[in-house]
Amino acid sequence: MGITQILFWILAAASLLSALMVVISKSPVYSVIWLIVTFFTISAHYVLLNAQFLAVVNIIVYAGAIMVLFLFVIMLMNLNKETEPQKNRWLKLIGAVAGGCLLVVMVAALRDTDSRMAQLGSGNIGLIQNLGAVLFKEYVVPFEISSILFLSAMVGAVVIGKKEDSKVVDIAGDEAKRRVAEARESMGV
Amino acid sequence: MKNLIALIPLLPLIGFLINGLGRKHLPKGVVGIIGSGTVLGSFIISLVIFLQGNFSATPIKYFDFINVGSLQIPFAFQVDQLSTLFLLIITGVGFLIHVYSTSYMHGEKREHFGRYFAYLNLFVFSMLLLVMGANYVIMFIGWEGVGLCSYLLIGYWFKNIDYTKAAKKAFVMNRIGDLGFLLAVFWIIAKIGSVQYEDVFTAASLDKLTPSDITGITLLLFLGATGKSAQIPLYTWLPDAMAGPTPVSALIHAATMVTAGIYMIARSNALFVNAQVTNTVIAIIGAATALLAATIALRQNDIKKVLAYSTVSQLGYMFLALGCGAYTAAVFHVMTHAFFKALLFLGSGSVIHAMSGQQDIRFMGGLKSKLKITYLTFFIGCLAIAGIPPFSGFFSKDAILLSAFEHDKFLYAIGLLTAALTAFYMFRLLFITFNGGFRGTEEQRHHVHESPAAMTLPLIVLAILSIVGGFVGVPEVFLHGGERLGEFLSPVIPTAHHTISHSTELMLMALTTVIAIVAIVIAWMRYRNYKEEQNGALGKLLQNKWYVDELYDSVVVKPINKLGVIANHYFERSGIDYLVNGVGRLVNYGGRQLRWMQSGQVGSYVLLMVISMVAFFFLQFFLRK
Amino acid sequence: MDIRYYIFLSLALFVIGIIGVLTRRNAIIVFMCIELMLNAVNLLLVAFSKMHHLAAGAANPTAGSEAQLFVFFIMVVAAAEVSVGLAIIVMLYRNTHSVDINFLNRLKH
Amino acid sequence: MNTLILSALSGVIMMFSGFMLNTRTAVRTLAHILLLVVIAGTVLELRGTTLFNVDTKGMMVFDRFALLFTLVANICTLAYFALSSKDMERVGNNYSDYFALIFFILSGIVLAASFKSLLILFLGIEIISIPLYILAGSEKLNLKSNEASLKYFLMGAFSTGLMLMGIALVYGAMGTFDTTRMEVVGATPVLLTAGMMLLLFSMSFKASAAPFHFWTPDVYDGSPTVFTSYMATVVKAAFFIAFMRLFTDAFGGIGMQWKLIVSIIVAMTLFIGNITAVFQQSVKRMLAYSSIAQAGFMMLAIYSLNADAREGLILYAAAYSLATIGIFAVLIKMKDQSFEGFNGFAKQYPTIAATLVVFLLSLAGIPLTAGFISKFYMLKATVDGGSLGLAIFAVLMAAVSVYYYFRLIQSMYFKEGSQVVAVPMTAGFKYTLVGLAAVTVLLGIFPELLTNWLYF
Amino acid sequence: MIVLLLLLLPLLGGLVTFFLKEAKAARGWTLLVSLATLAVSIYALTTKSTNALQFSTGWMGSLGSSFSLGLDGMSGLLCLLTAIAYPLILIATWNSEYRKPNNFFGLMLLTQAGLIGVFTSTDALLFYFFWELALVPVYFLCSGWGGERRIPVTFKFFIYTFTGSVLMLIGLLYLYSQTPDRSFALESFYALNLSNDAQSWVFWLLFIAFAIKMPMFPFHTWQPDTYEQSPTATTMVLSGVMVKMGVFGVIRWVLPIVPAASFAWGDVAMSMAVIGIIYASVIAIQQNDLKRLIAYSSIAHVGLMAATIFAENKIGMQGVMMQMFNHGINLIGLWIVVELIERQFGTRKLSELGGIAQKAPALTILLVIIAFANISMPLTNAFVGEFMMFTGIWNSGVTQYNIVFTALAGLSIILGAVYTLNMVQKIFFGATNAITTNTHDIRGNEKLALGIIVILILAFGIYPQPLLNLTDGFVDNWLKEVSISNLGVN
Repeated sequence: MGITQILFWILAAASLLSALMVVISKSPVYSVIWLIVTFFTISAHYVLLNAQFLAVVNIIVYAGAIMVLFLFVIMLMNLNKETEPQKNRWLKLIGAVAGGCLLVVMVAALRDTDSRMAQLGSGNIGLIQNLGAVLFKEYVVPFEISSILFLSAMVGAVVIGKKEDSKVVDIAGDEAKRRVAEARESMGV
Repeated sequence: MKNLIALIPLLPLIGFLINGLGRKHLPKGVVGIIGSGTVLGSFIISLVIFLQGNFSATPIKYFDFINVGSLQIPFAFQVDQLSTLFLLIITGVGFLIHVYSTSYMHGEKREHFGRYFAYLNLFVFSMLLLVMGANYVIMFIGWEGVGLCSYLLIGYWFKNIDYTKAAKKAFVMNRIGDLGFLLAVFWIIAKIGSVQYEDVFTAASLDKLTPSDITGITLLLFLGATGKSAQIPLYTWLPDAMAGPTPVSALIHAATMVTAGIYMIARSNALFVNAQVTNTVIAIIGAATALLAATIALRQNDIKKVLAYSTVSQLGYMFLALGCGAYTAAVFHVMTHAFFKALLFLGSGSVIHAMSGQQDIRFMGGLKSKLKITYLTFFIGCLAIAGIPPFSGFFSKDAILLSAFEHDKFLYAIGLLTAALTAFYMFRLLFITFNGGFRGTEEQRHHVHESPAAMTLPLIVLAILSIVGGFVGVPEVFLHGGERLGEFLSPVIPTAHHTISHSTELMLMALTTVIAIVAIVIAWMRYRNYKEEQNGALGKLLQNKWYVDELYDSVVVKPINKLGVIANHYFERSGIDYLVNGVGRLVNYGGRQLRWMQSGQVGSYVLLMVISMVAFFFLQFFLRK
Repeated sequence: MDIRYYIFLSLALFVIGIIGVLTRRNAIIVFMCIELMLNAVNLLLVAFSKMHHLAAGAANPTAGSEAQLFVFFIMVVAAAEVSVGLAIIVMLYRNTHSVDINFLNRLKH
Repeated sequence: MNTLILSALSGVIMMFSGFMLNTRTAVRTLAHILLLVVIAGTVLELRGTTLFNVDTKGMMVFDRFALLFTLVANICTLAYFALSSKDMERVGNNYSDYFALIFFILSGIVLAASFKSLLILFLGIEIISIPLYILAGSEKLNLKSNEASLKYFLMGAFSTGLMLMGIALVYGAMGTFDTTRMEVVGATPVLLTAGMMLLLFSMSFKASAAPFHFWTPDVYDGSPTVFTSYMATVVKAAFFIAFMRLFTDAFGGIGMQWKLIVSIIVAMTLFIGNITAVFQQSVKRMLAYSSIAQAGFMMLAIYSLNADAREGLILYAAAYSLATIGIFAVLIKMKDQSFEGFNGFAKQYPTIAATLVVFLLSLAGIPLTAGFISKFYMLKATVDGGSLGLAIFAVLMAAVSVYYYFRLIQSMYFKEGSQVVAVPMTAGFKYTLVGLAAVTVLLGIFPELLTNWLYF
Repeated sequence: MIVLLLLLLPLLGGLVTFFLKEAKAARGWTLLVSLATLAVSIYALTTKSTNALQFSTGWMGSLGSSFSLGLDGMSGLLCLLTAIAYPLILIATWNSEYRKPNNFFGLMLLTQAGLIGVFTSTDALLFYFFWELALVPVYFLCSGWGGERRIPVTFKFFIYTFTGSVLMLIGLLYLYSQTPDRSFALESFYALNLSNDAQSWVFWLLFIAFAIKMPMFPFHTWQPDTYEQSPTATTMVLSGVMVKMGVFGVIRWVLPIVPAASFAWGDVAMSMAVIGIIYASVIAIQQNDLKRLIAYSSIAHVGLMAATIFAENKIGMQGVMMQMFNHGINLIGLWIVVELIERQFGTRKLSELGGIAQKAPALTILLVIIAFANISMPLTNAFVGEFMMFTGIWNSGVTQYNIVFTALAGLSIILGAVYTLNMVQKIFFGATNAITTNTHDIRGNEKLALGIIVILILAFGIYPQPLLNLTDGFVDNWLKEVSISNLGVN
């Protein structure tokens, strides 16, 4: 067993542990932190697999941008306390068992996969320059297409996030407001 | 000739159409003339055929009625000796009764009068079809046709719901028999492939039919006959049928229609000759019916009911004869019976007419002096039916008893007993009605009068026929080379040869006559001066007709109704329909129950998805191999 | 490294994500668990990429790179999704002051 | 390619039109014009003229099937615009953005219809889904809309996760994302099977096939009705086209592996969709369940995967979308959206009621409507595939579907309603509906008008 | 081309009717169209040119279907029935007022087009189209213009029938998938030689659809309710003509296509039919509602036809042909009377009627004739058919229970008499009551319609041969298709 193997096992254990902690942690903030830890371990896996570009992007985009956004929202909502009401214990158990079954079944099924090797440490396809070349030669169309995705997400964020203009009051809006009031009442909020 | 023969049934049909369509517009006189005249025309044509001896054993085909593949059923007539005899009886007696009716029904409204004659004509048409048809299908057309007319005429006074019920009963019971007839016809078609008499009878003699075929076919045909001719077990409709106008009872329910069964069996003698089982059954049922009806007639007080049961009893006689193989005797009795029973019915009609509709003999009495002609003719009728020589009934009844004696002594004994009872109840009727003091209301007493000529003339003619009618069949023992009727019919019905010596024959005749006279004397003693009778247990039983109607009601009618109620209510509504609707309800219920899955909770949705994924994976990787 | 270990690791991470979705009620955490599932996929894809690269050998020097690009696209999409998703959660929070998904049961049956 | 680029550009233009144009009518007119341009582009491409020369490196294929479906989707969108675009005004303020999102969805539909690489499939489905999450929640002050949006988003993201895992496993087995290069020699690798199944589940989710359909009724019910209309029709059809393309190209060869499971899914979908729809009181929710039921029928095409199924699916997409868009368009105008709300409708709006009858008959699969002929294609494909039992089950469920479709007819025609039941409808609206009904009948009598385009 | 004309006349005529807002115009136009259809159908039966009786043109070619119509003996007879029925119905209901008459008459004509299409189409898909086309307008007719419980009842009827027909669709599709030339043409189906198992499947798939339509025990429960609730004009079409669709379907689309299964399941089908005959008759006796009574009587009659079909012999089949036509005529007659009674007295309960004969002799006479025709009195049209059918069952070579079946089915002769006479008695005889005391007799148009029916009843009762000749050739060919020697090795 070489150093890489040992590193793999350690990282695997770390990522599983931190992932579990995401699920288990009572406080949303802790969950976020543990998720960031998980991302870091996964980035480490990337490094181990010599996929440096992805390792970097993962940290920058995921751990850096996305998770901070999450954290930001949680803070904004003041959800850092253990405000989450507990779900029915049985339902939780059933959920966990069901998930466990899925894992067992899939692992049992995929156990028969051919034992093939993944190249660790070496191989240079994961380097920025090589990936970039492929991206802009072969994958330029999907790259452009993803811009549509971003455009729509952008529009979406505007549509959803923009506060409803109170000047434009139409029947449907009044109706909606009334319904919101009713809903709040009914939910006891 | 062909066209002339076609005219026989067509004339009454034309009469039917004219009277039926013009019933509102034609005056009663015209209706009567058309009604009677058409039948008279038919009678004359029949007479011409009879006198010319122009009989045709082969069918006269008019057109194809049904012609499908190998099965050919032509619309054809066959006017042979047997048919001609019946033609004469039907048209002759029919004409007389038409004439009688013109007077009897005179009180009816114009349109109903027309309707009545239309029905009568239609009946004659159907009856003629029945006897003239050259195959079983044409016979069946007439067979059902007379049933229809019987239905219409019994229910003629349709305002009275009981009358229409009686009509319905008559029709339905006839239909039970008709089903037997039809099944027999199907059987014949299946085995022989034809319904033409000549084909069927030839095939019967050529042994194309197995004994079981013949037994089955003849039994089914006999079932048909029991319906039409009011034999056990289907006789109960006939007494109820007296709801119709009296001339109708005379024509249909005494003289003609009810003898259709005898005609049919006599016509099919070639089949019946070889069916021993059936013949035994026929003889037994005939004898039983004769006795049963006679016992019931002993204690009936409705003048027409007595005559009705008497008819049933006499028909039983005829079947006894048929069962004993004495077809000629049966036909002979049909003829004489037609004369004297029509006479008796018309006579009773005259009495009822005189008594303003009163039918209960307990409220009559002493009419002898006021209704002379009626009394006299009625008396002749009674003598004829009682079998007093030399009236017509004597000869025909004697022929039957003779063949019964030949055939089976026990049946003969029953026949003899019935003869005694017949004489007794007929004279009971006569004495109660015509002798003693008048027991009706004062109003009736003033009203009582002899009927008009249109009614008495037929009575007189029939009385004469009742007297002399028997001479066509005087047995050989009295007249050498006798049995002219048998000879006449021999092309159709092979002549039977008696095995009994002349001396025994004479002894039997004497015995019959003596018994009848004794019965009459007893009746004279008991009913000369009628007083209210005390009914014993047996008397009550008889008065209530052995409770057969009640028995049928509880054994057949009620169970079928009950079955219908159960089928309708439980099986149909709560069973099949419930199941069908149940599918709908199940869908609805399922729709409601399935909603639990749609709990609105994202968690449970995902959970269900994950569980199904596990299940699918499990199925994919571990179950299906 | 045997690819099966990567498969098992990824599946484990993936299922942990699923269990999180199943057991948590906070919409944001549920969403995070989904992100965890995506990361499990990413890891697996990278492992497969290296496996196929190894298998292709010198014949195809860029073999396997498409999987790494796929991971890149997954990250792109995830980012877009997060922006929309968080916007939705915030909108809901504005209306109900809660991010509990169990409150989301006005629509059922 | 024309459609993809034109619709994406149109989306961008619509994004900015909000600033440029003052009136909503102008926005709407612009949207219609742009859509017509898109349609023109599609038709041109179908006739062989490509305006943009883009090398997709084999990641997309614009064959007749893809193009024809794109055209159908565009035309259905046009019908949708014509009937319902005015009603979007009532949803919220971002009128022009809604159009932009719909144009983005259209470009996603193009991707979903013409992908050859799993990457494009993934992108296409996301490009369709993300605007839908937004549209579902566009009625911001309505809690139902919020809820629908979040539910849709969470579950959609979850299924995206499943799909990605599936893609990863498939990639692990085959070493490529190209759907046309997945021939299996010898035994099927378990990785491929597992990946295929995960893809099957996630596609079933998108197409709302049971038991992955749970989001459908809630989301369709909660979303603003105008957008439900689009979601339930064109979008769903697009998912099916993608579904079909994926399974034809990538997994057609390993049919033995998934036929059983797909048949179970078909049966469950038909059963749950139809049975649950029976009990609904709200027409909108009934239509949501009916869309699940119809999905069951469309799944039959996935099950059969033959020429009939391809023709049939296109027809089905057209028939189902046209009819449902028509019904939704009227539903939006109703004051009370339950069945009772339609009482006496036929008396007040005889023409519109008649067109609704045509649509409902089409959905129920009564002959002489496009709905029948498309169901017929599906059944034909299934029976040809030898699955008599599945076909029998399907038609029995179709018989159940008559129950709830005809309830609406009963309400409209045979029950008495007291007051005015709907907001006023314009003559143009009426004639558009009549036109749609005419197309429905025309396709029902001459389906080859559409299907022949696949071949010439 | 004649056959196309026959179909197009009511179809286009019906579509035009929707736009005739004026009640009189719609009614008159409908009568005109239906008379024209009658004329064409009579011409079609008398023409010698066989070319005119066939029509085929491409349609849905890629599906293996074509627009093929053909008129042979049976379809000719049934088209004639349809064509005769419509003018009769229109004349008889001339005075009935309908809400939105244009829609009513338009739907009626569309139904007629559907019926003619069903009878004439020689392509399975086309057949199915018309099958549904005949059903959908009836749904609207019954739901729109029917009685109190019309909505649920019609709904049940529709779903029931629709379920049957979709099963039939699957059967047809399966047959199609087995044809070598991938065709829905009737000849291709006839040429099929399926395995016994496949035949059994197809048999039941198709047979159930037709059994529901007939309706046959135990699939009949929709029928009494529907007849009861439908507007009478529609009921006339339903019972007079539309039930023949089921019988027709079995004859044309079941037995010749799956002869082996029909032979194997014949006994079962016949048993169902015979049970149905007795069952329906017994229930009919219990009915107090005139419409329900006639409905059950119709079930019994149709059951006999169904049983006879499976007897598979010439005389029986000819009887079925006769009876299909005559039963239609008779039932229309009965319904006309029902309509008259209901319109005049506002009730159909037998217990509330009575004594009408005194006030309405013409009506009474006509009904009595029709009633007796209904119980197959000789010299009425029904006798010939029933006689031949019974003979056919008894002579059947394909079942060993022929005698039992005949005898049991024969019970309907008795039971039929019971309920029919009950009906006649309770409506017409006895004393008048409060409801019937102001009875007036029938009017001219009703007399005309009933008179025509009575004339037809008697004419075909006395001289049925023209009808028999019409279908003779068809029956011969049919027997060749279904004969067991034709089964080949399976």
